[in-house]
Amino acid sequence: MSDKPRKFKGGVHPQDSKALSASKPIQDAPLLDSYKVIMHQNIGAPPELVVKKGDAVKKGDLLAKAGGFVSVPLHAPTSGTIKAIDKCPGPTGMAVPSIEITADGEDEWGTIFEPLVEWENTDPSELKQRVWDAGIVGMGGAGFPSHVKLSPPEGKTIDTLILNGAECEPYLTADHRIMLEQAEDVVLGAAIIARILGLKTAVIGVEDNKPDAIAKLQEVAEKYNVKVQALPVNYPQGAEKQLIYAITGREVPVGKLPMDVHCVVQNVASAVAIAEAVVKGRPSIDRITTVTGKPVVNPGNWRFRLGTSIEKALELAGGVNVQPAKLLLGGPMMGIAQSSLGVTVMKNTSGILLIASDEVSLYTSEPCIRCGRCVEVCPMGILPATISQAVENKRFDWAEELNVMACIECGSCSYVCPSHRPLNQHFKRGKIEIQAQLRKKK
Amino acid sequence: MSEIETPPIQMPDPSRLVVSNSPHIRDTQSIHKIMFTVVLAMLPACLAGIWFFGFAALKVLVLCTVSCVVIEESWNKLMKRASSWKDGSAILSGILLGMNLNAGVPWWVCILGALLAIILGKQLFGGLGYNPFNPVLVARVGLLIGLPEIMTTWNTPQAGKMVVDTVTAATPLSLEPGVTSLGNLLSGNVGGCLGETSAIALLLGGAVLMAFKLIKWQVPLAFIGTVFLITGGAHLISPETTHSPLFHVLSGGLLLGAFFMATDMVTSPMTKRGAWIFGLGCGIMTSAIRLWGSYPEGVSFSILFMNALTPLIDRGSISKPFGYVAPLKEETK
Amino acid sequence: MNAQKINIPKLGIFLGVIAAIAAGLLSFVSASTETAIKVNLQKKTDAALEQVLPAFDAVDTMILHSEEGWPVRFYMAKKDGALVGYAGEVITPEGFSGDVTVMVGLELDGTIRTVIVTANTETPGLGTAVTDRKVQKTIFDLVKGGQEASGLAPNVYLDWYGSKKAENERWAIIKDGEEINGKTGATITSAAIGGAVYAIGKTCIENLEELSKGAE
Amino acid sequence: MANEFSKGLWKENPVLVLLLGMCPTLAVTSSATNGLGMGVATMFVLIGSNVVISAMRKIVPKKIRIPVYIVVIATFVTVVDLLMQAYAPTALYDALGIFIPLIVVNCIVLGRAEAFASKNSVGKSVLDALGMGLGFTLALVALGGVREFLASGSLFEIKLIPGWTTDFMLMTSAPGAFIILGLFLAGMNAMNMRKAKAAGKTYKSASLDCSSCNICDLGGVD
Repeated sequence: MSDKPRKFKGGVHPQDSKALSASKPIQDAPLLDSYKVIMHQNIGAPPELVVKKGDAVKKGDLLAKAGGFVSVPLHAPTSGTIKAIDKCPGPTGMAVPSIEITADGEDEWGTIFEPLVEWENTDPSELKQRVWDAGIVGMGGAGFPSHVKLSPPEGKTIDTLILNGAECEPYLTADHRIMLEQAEDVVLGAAIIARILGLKTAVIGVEDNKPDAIAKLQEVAEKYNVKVQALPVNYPQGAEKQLIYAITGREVPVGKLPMDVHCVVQNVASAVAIAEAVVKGRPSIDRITTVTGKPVVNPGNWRFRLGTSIEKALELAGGVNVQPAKLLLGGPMMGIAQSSLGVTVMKNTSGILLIASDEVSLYTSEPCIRCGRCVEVCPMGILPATISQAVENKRFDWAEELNVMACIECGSCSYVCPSHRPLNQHFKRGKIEIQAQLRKKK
Repeated sequence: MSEIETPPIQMPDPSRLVVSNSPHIRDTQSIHKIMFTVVLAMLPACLAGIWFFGFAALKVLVLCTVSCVVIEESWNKLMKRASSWKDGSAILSGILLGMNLNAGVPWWVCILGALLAIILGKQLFGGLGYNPFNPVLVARVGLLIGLPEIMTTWNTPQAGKMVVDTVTAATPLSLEPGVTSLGNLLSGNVGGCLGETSAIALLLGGAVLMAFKLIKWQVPLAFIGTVFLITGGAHLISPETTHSPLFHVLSGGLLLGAFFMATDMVTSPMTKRGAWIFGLGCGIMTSAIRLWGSYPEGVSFSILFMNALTPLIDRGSISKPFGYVAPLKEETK
Repeated sequence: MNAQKINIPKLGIFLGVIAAIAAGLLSFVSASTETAIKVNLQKKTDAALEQVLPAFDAVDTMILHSEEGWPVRFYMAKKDGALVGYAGEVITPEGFSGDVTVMVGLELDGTIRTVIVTANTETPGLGTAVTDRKVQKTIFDLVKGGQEASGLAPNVYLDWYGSKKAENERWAIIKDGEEINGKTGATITSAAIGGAVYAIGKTCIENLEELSKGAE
Repeated sequence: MANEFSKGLWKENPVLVLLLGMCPTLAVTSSATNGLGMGVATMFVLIGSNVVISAMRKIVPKKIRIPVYIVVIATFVTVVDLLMQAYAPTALYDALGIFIPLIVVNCIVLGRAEAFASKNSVGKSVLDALGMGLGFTLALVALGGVREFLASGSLFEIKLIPGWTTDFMLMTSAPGAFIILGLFLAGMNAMNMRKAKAAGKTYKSASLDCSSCNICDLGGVD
């Protein structure tokens, strides 16, 4: 492990626009009348419902239990009654099952977990169980259950723990504020995860456009033998594979997971959630989310309970000045465009972003002029232009041969394309088709 | 109960939200920006051509550009396609075509060249981005084969005298070694196509292109370097019968070809490694034609030849994707 | 393949018979057309000679060698027993794409009368502009009718040699002057013809005596 | 019977559809006159070889039919060459003479011998040869005419545009042959596509993969 981070190949430098909300401290969002908690908030199996309509619940009570190993339980964001179990708009545009809770205004904790203050002497397996019980998932965007990452299968050894504080997506500042305001919790979370994995140390990777966060983390890091690594600003620095390469110099083989190169990557927000779950016994019922964008009157960072609708979140931010062109969950590079204000905050909602019509890409696609800019910026070293043409011509065999499966969908190629070609969309389609063909073969 | 009326909070209208795939922001680069920057980079060489060959050069440049645009638009109308001249590629082709002609060509040669470039070189293959060969070079070679007499008669440069008598001159490459001074080659005071005479102006344009990262610097470097080395070797062996390598680099269309035509995005490889191979191939072909061929100039032919190999080069020069490494040693059981 | 037995000798014999019939037919046709073809070829040569020589009724031939060692076939033309002129024909290998056959008509003192190219494989439109004597008819000529131009069609590049004598100095190729014998873009063809004409003229002057004697 | 004759003119045109005899097609069509000469000479040989091969079709063993055809065709071409040299008017032989030896390598002759004459009666074979020969001639004259006109503004060596002085030699040289032939084939395909589309069928060219080209909307790519 070298002190200087390696520079991964490719990458782009979009305008980061973080100044809109970077200086806004995290505020607690006030209690709302009702919350619509989306059931399925993690990658993997959906959880199984344990409450029914009309039940009274306390804050932190179990709403649904894990539906398998790759699944996490879901807890009530506040105390109240289950008003309905029906559907609400999901982030992908389709209606998804949700639990609607009418808050009683008491916001009273129910039976919470026993705080494991003596975590340094607690058995790692118990700590891991706590992470699972608390329903913690990767809060950077993917929503992958954290306890799964902390359970390397037999034969796989882990020697490096990396906390992802790169936050390379433009606009988003939630992780930045967390590292600044809850630096102790971040480092504590890192230490707890390190203990679960049987490691002595951990690395926190932070892009060096957040010097205040780096300084703050370094102040407290020594206590738990955690290292803070400044990383050059280069999108997608926060992509798991690129982050591992920058810090350890190891390349995650195509189609493999970080644990194949003995690494575990956790988001800083997840680390905080883990620290709170272990030390305070608090389940994952809220998260820090950035509400930002040029049309937003008063951008900032809030702690929203799960189930807070985008509409309510935007009200806190003072609404909009002008009609935005796009509403995104997540950052501008990889976020998902929304068409409804009824979508609610989930465990992996890192940002609610409104994009003005002058900065949004509503271009029509022109023919590829083979300029090679996409090849230059692709962090995975594949040929986006050629793959896109292969997909356009329905030559999925060719696309596969050209390693479309290695694509991490970071969007760098689409970002730089002077012909405004929908490259990323083509890759997604190509991957889906190839997987469908594979399934057919089986 | 607050007395102060707070203005109602304005919310976005969900029905007017656009839903599309990520990424949601784009770089500001676009095709027409690229094309117009290249046009800008060609200006010094064009001005040098006008300075040495007078209004005749200006006439050729304007005529070529106008015909290219008109032909492109007429074709679009004919084939019921969307208008495409605004992307700048036709304008670029027109100016580049003009730079590839001698200032004294008849007016109809410009139009014929534009036809060859736009229709035969580009649109018949499906338009911008689909053409396997550089359209301007298709036109130049077509004219060279079709009208050898007109295309190999050069005007004598008369610096600053804007109305130039048509006195024909030889391109320095076909003269005996040592006749033309290197200083004249640098400034452009030699016979030849109106855009290829001034080495300094071409280098300036090339520098602009490289500064804006619009061309891969590997192509001109490999191209010019290879020509320099091979002709240098030949000059060492037989100094009386061959030109010096510096002369080879500065004369003829080498700089024009290396900076503006071999680097054409559509017809050159996308990868850096491919760019090296491409430049090397162009250099070898050019040197071979100049030293042993029956044409004094080989730049156009060599670039066209390498254009044909571009798909192959692209295929062969794909680098290993990220993560395509042998697994760590502990894992191999 | 194995299912049916191939009778190789039978097939061989069949093919042999076919080949024999073909060979027989060919030799028969060849023999019976030989004289006619010869006559035709002679007619061709005569036609070419008529173009470069004054009226004649008999012709003798003689082969001399030029300085380059090329064989030059000389025709000594006579009218009513008196020598009226010579014609020399040479094949030069220096053409742009192969051999060019040049025929030159000469006065009795070796002055060049007329130059024609009887066979060439030069580039159409480029090299052939130097070699061919061809009148381009236009659609207007057809509409107007009018009389066919008689005599040899002019060609500036070939006519340049008329009434010149092959002196000790070879002719240089001149382009873009008042007089031209070379075409831009077809320099090699022009030079080949110049060389051939010179070779014939020079050989003729050097061997005038022998030529006049040979015609006896 | 009529079909035997007419198919060669358009539906199975040897040059534009069957793509037979490309070598003479590309090499000699520098002018309409040359195209006509080559076409007529080929038709002549084609008729003769078709008749002979059709007459022999029952006695030639299958295994050696190709060598036999080649011997027959070569003999026939040589005989025609010699006879023309001896007895045809000088002007005609001057015009056609250089093409006749080329016919031996013209695969139309062997192609029709194998594909048609060896399976059909003499009468049908003559019609086939006439149709194919005429189709070949028409295609060659068209190609040669277009090339000649684009090169020098003339047709059959008669200047149609009087002011045209500089020949555009690209068209008379080999690249021009390929370009114009390519355009002819493209035009042929486009016409067939249009016909197929009008009939409500999707046009599928046997060997072409249209999906990577967007020049027309007829390739059936969505």
